[in-house]
Amino acid sequence: MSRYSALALLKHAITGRPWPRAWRDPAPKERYEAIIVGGGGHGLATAYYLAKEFGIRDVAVLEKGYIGSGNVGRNTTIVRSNYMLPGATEFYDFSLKLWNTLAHDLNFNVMFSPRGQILLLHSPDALDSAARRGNIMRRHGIAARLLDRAAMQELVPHLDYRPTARFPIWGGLMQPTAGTARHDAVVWGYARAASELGVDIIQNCEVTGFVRQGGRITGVETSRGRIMAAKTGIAVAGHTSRLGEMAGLRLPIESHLLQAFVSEPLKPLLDYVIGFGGHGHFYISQSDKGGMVFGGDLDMYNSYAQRGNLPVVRDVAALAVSLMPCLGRVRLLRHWAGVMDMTMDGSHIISKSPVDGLYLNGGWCYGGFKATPASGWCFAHLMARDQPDPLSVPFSLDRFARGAIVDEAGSGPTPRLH
Amino acid sequence: MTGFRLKSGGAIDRGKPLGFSFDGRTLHGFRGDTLASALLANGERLVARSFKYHRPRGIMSAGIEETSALVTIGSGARTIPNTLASTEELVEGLEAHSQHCWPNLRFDLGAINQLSARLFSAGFYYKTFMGPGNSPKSWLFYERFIRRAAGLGVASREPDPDHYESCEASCDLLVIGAGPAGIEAARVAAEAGLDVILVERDFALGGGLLQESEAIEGINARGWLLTRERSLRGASNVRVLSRTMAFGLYDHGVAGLVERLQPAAGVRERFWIVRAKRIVLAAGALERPLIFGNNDRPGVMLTSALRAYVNRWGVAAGTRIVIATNNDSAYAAASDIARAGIATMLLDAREDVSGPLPEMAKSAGVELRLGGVPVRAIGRQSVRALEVARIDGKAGETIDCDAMGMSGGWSPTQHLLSQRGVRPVWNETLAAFLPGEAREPVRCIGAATGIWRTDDCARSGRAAGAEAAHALGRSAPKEDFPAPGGWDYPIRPWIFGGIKGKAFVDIQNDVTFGDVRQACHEGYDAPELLKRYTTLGMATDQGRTSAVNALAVIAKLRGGPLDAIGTTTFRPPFAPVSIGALAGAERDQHLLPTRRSPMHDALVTQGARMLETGLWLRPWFYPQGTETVDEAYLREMRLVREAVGICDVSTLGKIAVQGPDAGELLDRVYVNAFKSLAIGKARYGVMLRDDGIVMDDGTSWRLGEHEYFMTTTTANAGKVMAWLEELLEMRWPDLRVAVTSVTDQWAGASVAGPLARDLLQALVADLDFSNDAFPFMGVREGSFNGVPCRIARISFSGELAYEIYVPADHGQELWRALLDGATARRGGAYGLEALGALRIEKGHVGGPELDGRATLDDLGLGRMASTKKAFIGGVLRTRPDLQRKDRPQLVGLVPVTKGEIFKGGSILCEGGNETGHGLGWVTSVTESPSLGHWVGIGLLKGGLSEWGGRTLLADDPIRGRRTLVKVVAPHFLDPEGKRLNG
Amino acid sequence: MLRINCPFCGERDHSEFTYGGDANIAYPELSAPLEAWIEAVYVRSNPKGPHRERWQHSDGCRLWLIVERDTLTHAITRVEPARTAIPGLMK
Amino acid sequence: MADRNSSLLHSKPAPALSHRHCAMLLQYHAWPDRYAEMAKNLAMHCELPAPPRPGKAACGARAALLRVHPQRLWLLADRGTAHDHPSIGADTGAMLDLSYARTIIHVEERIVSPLLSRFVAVDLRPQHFAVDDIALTPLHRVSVVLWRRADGIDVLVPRSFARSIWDVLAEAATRLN
Repeated sequence: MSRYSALALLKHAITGRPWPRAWRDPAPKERYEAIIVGGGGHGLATAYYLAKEFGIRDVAVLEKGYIGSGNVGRNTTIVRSNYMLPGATEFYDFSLKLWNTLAHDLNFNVMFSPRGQILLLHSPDALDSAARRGNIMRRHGIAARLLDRAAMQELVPHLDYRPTARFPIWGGLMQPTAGTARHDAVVWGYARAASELGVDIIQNCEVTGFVRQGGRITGVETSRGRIMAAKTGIAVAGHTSRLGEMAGLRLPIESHLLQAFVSEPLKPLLDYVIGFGGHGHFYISQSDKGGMVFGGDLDMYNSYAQRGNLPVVRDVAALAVSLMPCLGRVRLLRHWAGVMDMTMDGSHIISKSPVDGLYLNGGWCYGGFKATPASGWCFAHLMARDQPDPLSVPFSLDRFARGAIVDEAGSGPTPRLH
Repeated sequence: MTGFRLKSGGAIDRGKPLGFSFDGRTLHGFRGDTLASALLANGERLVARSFKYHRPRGIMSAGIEETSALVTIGSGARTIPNTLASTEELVEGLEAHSQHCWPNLRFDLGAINQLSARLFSAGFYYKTFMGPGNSPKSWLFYERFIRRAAGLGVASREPDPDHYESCEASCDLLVIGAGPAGIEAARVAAEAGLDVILVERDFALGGGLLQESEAIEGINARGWLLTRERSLRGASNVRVLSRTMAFGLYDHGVAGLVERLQPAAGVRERFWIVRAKRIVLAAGALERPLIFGNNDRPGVMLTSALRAYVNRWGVAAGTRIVIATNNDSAYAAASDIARAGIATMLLDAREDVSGPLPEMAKSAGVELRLGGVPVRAIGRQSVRALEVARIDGKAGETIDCDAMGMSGGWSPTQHLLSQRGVRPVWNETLAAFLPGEAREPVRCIGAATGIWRTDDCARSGRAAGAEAAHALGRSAPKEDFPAPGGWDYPIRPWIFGGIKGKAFVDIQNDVTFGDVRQACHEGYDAPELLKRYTTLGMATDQGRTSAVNALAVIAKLRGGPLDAIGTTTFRPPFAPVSIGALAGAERDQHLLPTRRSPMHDALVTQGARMLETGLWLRPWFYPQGTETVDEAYLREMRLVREAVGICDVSTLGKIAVQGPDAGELLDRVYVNAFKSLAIGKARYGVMLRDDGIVMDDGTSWRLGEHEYFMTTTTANAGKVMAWLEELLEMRWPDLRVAVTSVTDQWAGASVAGPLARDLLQALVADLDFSNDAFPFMGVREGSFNGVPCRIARISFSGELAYEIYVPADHGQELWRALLDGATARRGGAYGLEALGALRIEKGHVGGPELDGRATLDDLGLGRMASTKKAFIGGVLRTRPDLQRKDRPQLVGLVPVTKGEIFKGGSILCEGGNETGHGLGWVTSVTESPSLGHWVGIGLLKGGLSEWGGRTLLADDPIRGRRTLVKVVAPHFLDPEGKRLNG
Repeated sequence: MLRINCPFCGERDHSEFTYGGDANIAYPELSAPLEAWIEAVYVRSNPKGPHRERWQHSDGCRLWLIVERDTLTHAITRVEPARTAIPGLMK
Repeated sequence: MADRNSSLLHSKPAPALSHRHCAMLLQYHAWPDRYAEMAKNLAMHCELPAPPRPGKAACGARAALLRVHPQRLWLLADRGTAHDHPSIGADTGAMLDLSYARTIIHVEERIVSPLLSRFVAVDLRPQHFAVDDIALTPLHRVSVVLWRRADGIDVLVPRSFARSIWDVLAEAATRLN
């Protein structure tokens, strides 16, 4: 692998020598030790950690289209670990730790930018419930600050502090170590590093069925032929139910649309990631290119369409200008949608499936991006050792039957409300 | 001079001069100008700097496809960055500024980036900025500089002072684009009686006709347009919206449009949401640039733009113009330009063009060179000459010029169709993507389908108009859709041979031919990967002119056919739209509606400090003098405990449950029994979700054999109402029950305290409030001031208490009577804060405990669950993890040291064990004036049975507080209920 | 925007309705075995393609409707009231 | 008996908007098999030839009937009390007094289209929404009933939202003026 560095960049500039491929483009082999279905962030991260941490290098990642064509390239790039419930706090904390060194580990600048994330608080009660969250974070060594109105005004001056504001800002809960990362770079960085370790990344390879021997899954049928493997993991955000169905599984998941929005590029306007949850849902940050990147609620009906509808566009725009009134004249450049696996408790699933040889990674709702490194790590652990990492024990598939639900929103078995 | 206004011609009004400014210089244009045409007329060539290299940029186009001329309009709170000069209508006093340059446009220090261009190759930032060290701090450091260097214009920091509004509309046929095709489609459909909306982005109708010099269907183009426009605007069933951009097509025939209004309207923009039975897309086609060295220099323009400036705006972009083409369309353009008296040379890459086409150009005075291609533009801040080569690769010559046109073929505009998921189909002959088949009633026509002749465009419009009429049951003369094409000679696309220097594929984002080549080498060779890696197509023009050229470059590099590569998907909006417009008028204080209690005005008059909870404005506390909330709520609590307090509870959810099966419904919904409840009695009930988690609590009153009055928490009123309806409609359709929200029908007040009985007895004389006649949980109907009222003896505060309801219009009257009565008894009003504190003292659960995760047992309410009947959630609550003994359960907490404070959100743990999740958390706290110390309730693993009497730490690191607390039963005051029954 | 043709109110924007999920779920008796309740409350077919689903016209007549809609194209092929007694009352 | 205090008592006057007084709003809900009979009786009581069909109102001599649900009719009267109107037994259905639960905002015909198209997605142009047509739809996110009268449109708003709806309509109406 040609190492990336400022010096290498300079050398290439001077010599004009072309850069080599970032990841190899091999033809699929007939058999691998392990197959990961889904060349998104989670699938590629799983392959990378299988090779790097668990010594399994005979791995293929099968991607229906081009790598990163799913949700990893469609999200609003927020990375945070402000989770409150047992299991979730530890998992996302671990993920954030991996984020911190990810660029270095992958030798690929994923632009993880922990510039700080602030959840807006709009009532005295909200301050108390935020305090609980903040306390849990602090007790796990995760930085957290409770900000009052004056501190908010100083940090984020362009929010609406006027007396006419519909939802007056009482304060904020800040995670100074949260931020954003360049989503596509995460895909490419994992792909390049995994490929270097021997992982075959097979693009344009759609899985059309599973090969079964006895009760076991021993491989997959694909648009590029049959590929065998002792272990098959699926990491196909949004489409977990579809792959599950091929294996005869019925899962606690509904697929929903989440839209995302980006404005034209502007000179720096917003230094933090801002979240609003109250009457509606809204989050916004500014990308390095200058676009205001924002989003809101789900479209609220099952869908695989990757395109959303106007009601959410209006709601999100109304919240945008109501929270940040200078955005009125800023123009929306593009909006799109991703298909989210929404589970029945709003938490993900990293689990053995009821079918031998098949492992599940899915149900990320709309929090999958920040989980990418920990998800890959834990899934690799599960596939390599056939035992869950302690961090993924709470996220097994059987938790619903046991009643061990992890419901951060407290909204119950209604997936669209999480 | 590099640009000037012609003496005559164009659709501008030379009698209406307009003053405007660019970078502080005052300039003049005319009504009918765009900012771009006026700048060109004033000889302004350099108007912007590019995104990455800060290269000088001019005006490239005459429309929405502009890649280069981005300026900032206005100043202060009305600043609008990143505006296309080519579509900005000139108005008197328009203020334009260059952007993304420092110290100024002509001398921009950022241009130094060009020196390191080889370093700044595609995706260079992914390869560096990672060290020193492996922490993200390094990137945070570099990022600051990168962020400042990136971005284009500067947005205002001030609130947008303008108004926006939305407009909901429906129609039979929505026609998008008012060129010859769209106009004819609208006309034919309207004549057949359809309700039509015709939308045009430009301030003038006509589309391509506006720059057309030839006749349409034998009539002078301008005359044709005038007649058509007049009849469309005069038709009662046609709405013509100019200055309106259709930015998105959504499901089921819904389109989003943004209309720009004139200042007199008092509204800046209007957001139209149109529901159309059918849609016709007539958005025309866009000319593609050619890829050659320095193809971004000011003065290098699309040929169609040069023609438009001459024909529509009477502006010559230069005095010596060279036009490079690979297709027929440039001949008419060159001829028009030459006819305007400008020295014009036409350089056609094709060698075999003969007959009427070249003859026409020559007779117009065009100097024609066949078989020549551009290699490199010469000049820095403006093009001075063009280096050309022979198509066969032989070196050519350098031609002096001060403006240049390029015509690389045409791309039909199908963004809106692409938004619908319709894949375009590549047509090799026309070198264009043509619309694929739509499964919805959306029809593309005109140049948007690759029809190049104006007459054919009009014909396709009539065919589409008739088609729409027929589909909706009207009659119209049938017409066939003409075939695409219409050139005499085939286009010769994709000439990359002799490129010298930086040749831009995506001009706005500074992505060069070399960048694309490099990305493909690195494996980013799928269109979407290329786009994401190089940012090609991600600029404000979203790849309008670059997307097809990029595919051609990939095809050349990969050596396959262009249509095997795939395409990127266009997403809404078609062109950027302001967020303010999308928000419309329902923003700021009108973001959401507000709910007011029937007593609202009386409360405000009285001085209540209001707080919004779940859209309701509710009295938080009633400050006396300069009291803070913390002072006021303690005083208000004392009023209740010592005399009588009154509280507005109109916001509680109220549901009339009527019918022979009303009791059965409640029995199934609540964990406890209601069918057996006696008439004239109320009962506290808890309902679960299907999954066995507590949903809500409240009291239900039995008013009659077939009638219950259910109350819910304020927060869950809507949810419970919808839940009952869902159960009745989806699961138990046989139950004869009607449920109706009566929240708005009644005004209610809680009257609590030792003197509550005394107070109510004085106001409601026809009822006997004595303990025997009106026992705890009794319900009575009486009259207050001649108005019927209903009263239940229920208590949230633990005091002798009643809830009294009167019809809403009498709420204020009731409130004033209660307030007078309470005041006379040394009592008074209490607000939300005191309400919450009173219930904490009694250990009643509220919002913080009903968090959507707690079970009945967690809240200490397990004994309420009936064993005699089945109820919702009854099965799933038995799941093993919901039955564990170590689940967090409701406990009371008091500080070990009396004077100490602890707060909600503190974590309960054993001392010395101050990491992790601990044993539980504090949900609600209050200072208790009755007890003289703070009390709280919380959820604690193992609950009272494990921790009763023991000491724990309430750990609150985020507020820097640590308090030792003792675990006690969650009833701090009057656990025997003496006051309640008093 | 989805346009749902409410049998009582006519065609309306989907934002007037509340989505209620898969209509093929048969909720068991209140005292049915645990497994039956787990299946009904937690397991979803989640098809890509035709889907029978429940919507309440919550900002209109408040009827619950069964809508057949394709989850990939969003095309709606059928809308009917959830309760069989309702169509007979549309006079 | 004391005077009624409208929810719009202290709202600012606005062009072309007014508060329409309605003394009585009774909801009649019938069990499915009894609806036809109940509707017929109510129509007779109101001296109407037939009860209103879905999406319709009918103004009779004593009162108007609005068809707001397959099983429901709303009876509106300008004066009187519930005693002036029929009651129904539990074997037929249930009757409920909602006289205080709704506030009626009247929008004058001249600004119906420009004003309400800002807020309501239903096509209210006269050819699509004629006199005595009703529509149940949200207005500024609140479920309302719109009723086309000869002189404009009556908007039946839940009482607690009435001031807020009035304010948002008034602001837009003032701008239109």
